[in-house]
Amino acid sequence: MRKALLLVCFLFVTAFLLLAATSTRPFGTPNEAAMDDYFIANAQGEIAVNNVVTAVVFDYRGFDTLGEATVLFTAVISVLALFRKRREDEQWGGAA
Amino acid sequence: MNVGNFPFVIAALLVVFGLYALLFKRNLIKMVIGVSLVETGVNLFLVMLGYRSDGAAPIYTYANAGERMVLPTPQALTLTSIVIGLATTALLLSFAVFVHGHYGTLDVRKIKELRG
Amino acid sequence: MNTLATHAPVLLIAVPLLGAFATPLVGKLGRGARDLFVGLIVALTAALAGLLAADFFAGSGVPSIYVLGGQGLSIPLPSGMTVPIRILFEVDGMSAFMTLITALVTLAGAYFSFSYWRERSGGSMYFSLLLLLTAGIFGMELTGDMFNFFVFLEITSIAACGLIGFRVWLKKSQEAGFKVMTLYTLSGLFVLLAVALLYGQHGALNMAFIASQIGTLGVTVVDKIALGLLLTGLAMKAGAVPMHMWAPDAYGEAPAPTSAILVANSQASLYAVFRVLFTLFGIGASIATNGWILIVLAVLTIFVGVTMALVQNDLKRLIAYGAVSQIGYMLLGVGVGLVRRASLVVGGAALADKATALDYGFVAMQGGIFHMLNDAACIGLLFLTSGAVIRASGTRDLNKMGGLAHRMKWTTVFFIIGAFALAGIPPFNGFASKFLIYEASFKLSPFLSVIAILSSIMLLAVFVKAFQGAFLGPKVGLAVDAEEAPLGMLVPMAVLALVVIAFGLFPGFFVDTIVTPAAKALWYGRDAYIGAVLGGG
Amino acid sequence: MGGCGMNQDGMSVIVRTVTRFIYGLILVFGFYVIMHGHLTPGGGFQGGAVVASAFALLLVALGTAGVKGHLNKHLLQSLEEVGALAFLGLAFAGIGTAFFYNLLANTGGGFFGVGVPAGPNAGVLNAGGLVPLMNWAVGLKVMTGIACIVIVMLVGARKEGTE
Repeated sequence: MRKALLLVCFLFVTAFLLLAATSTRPFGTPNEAAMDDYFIANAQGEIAVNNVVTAVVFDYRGFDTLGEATVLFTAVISVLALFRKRREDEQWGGAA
Repeated sequence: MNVGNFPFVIAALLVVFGLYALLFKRNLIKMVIGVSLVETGVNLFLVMLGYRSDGAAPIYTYANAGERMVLPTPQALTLTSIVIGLATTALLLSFAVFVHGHYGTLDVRKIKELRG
Repeated sequence: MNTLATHAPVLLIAVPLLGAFATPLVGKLGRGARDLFVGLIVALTAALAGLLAADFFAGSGVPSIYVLGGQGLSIPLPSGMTVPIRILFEVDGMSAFMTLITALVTLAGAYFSFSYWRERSGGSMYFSLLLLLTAGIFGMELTGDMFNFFVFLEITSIAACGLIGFRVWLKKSQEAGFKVMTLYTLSGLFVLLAVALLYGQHGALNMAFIASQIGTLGVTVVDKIALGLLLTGLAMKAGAVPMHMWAPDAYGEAPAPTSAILVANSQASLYAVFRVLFTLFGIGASIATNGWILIVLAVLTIFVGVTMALVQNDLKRLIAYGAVSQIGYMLLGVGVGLVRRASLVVGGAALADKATALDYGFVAMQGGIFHMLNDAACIGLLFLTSGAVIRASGTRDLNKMGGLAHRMKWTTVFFIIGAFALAGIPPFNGFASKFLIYEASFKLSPFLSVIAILSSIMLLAVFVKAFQGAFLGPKVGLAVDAEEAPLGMLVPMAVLALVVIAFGLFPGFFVDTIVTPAAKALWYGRDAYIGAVLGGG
Repeated sequence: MGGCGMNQDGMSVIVRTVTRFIYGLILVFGFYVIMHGHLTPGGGFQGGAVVASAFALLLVALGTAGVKGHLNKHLLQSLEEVGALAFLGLAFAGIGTAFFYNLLANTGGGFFGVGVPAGPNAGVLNAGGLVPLMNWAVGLKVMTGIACIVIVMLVGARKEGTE
């Protein structure tokens, strides 16, 4: 029963994704590139870097990069927290 | 060369394979592999959206004068989402280690204290 | 115009981030220094949220923009461009309202944690993750950029899972951590795929720009698929019923103060659902369908949440199912509003008239949105009391506790206040918002109203059972010499209890000052939201 | 099994010798990728990952015992936090105008303020304002962060995973 339900969900999502892939515009022909053309045209003048991707990563969309660094920081802290040295009363099956 | 939507379909299939592993595999590590596959598929889709036919990498150090360049934004977004994927996978694997420590198994059928 | 209030949106995220990055370093100086530092950061964050909300609600109600890295603060578009090229924050009534909720819950949860986590290891990392979670929630609520939203969604996901699995010695917490992380990641990837589709279609990531494109070009197939993926992913993260299986595990296994903040996290996802439905896709005939989808999800969520709460013996899991059911009430209110809004004339002026005449659709929206605030306060209060109860009795099993009322008088009072508010008993805040929802949903369909009222009554039964099990009867086990929770825990509980009572006693005042602007921002604020970024109407 | 014992004692002499030789090269390449992030493909994240892979190689080849004195978990964690704070601080630097405002770019010479000619060119290292500095902050953060995860999981998984 549970498996059948999962299978239905799976097939539904599969159909959905294939529909998405086929109804997107054809590969290699962006619909609208005004924002990206602006980056390509102005990265050198505004930010003085040759690598446009770096200009986007660290300047135009720098806040995303801060978020991304934060995600990595969160993961490191989480992993360190899981493997931390615990107190005596915190061993397997300790108090709630 | 005109390839239509074929590359997007490949990315969608990658997502579908990942979902299959996630939904129907019983081993925690295989489920993590499934999550990673979904991530890879989405990242591939994202970076392919930025391609412009006959475009060069958007880096002026190597470019030829007047060359067409591919869109830079999807590359930046994909970089972000790859790092996020790395973080997620690291945390998922850590949880798998501890689940194995507690239950002595990685089989989801035997790990079911949280039901109802 | 370069004041603190101007920079408040970004400081609201940067200050907790600064705290999170520095907490492990400050923690090396000792526990006192770390607690002082975290306390200062949390207080500063709450003050900034208050400042932001006060600035907005006292102002003209026009959405304000903050451009990250821009030359000036008010020019998102370089000359001759139609697309905003930088990430920007957009604060409208709904965003300001949500930051208030988050600030309230974080304030209570973080200060409660100082006492709660005193005898545990890894305190610095615990507080660091707590601040990261807060920063992520604020980011989700303030950002006006689709991809930036996804990044903050992932920050909350990972920080939340780190906190859920923090007590590694508990078997269940690790299982819950894995399960929740998998589902959070999946929901995040659905959102990312939707963002990618929207980017491929419109070549931009700014919400206002995409909304205006959808308005002018019509809703294409790709847009509809993106909408489906966004709704699935965000409803999953919010814990609406077909995708709710992670929610009781997450709320139940996380440390008690964190559970309260996780509720705020779910509400931020809910906010995103509303933002997508009202602002991004707020036009066309299909919004009635979306409204009915929300209503179906709502009814399922209310019903399943309450019935599952009935059979629980674990105190935190019981409250967790209560929290799941409350998500349904918010969905119900806003869903009814959405259906009604679709049937009205689609156009800013007509909708504004209906808002001033208090059409039942608008009342439903007010109820649903007000309930977010009320739910955060009373569920937060219940989770905090459960933390105090579990700490005193050493168990979470209701069958193994009892008689705590003899020694823990204040905690008992706070639990009663929280439970009554959650079940919608008149003097408390839950009644104020639920009454609006009952009244308005009755006009759409009496059936909805009946389900909502019956579920509230069942919820009361659930909490009477829990109260009787934990607080009444003979003293059992550790309860024999249980002590009242320390002052550090009682004060945050008291603050939330006061909020619950204040909202219950003066609902009119709060509805007028903060809820109505938030409801208006969704109800007919779409054009203003787009206009603030792109200029013009 | 030899495979299981490797994170105590490391691998064979051949692998260790090659590792000692190649380790420095990987480090240099990683730092190059970070430093030239605004000129060539790469940047802080990519270069940081390359450097972290050198640390991972050291761990696998020499074993946890072999790197005990070289890679200190607490030092790495502190450095990661310093990197994150530096990045946030650089973002705060432009708050006079707006958060993340690049106040050093195109100031005309001096500290990363040189402008670049339009169109394809060989690249100016002393340009880009805050971008190269952010590359370094992120690079520091990523290399120490990933190294931290690798060390902790390698040592911790044996201890916690089988209890």
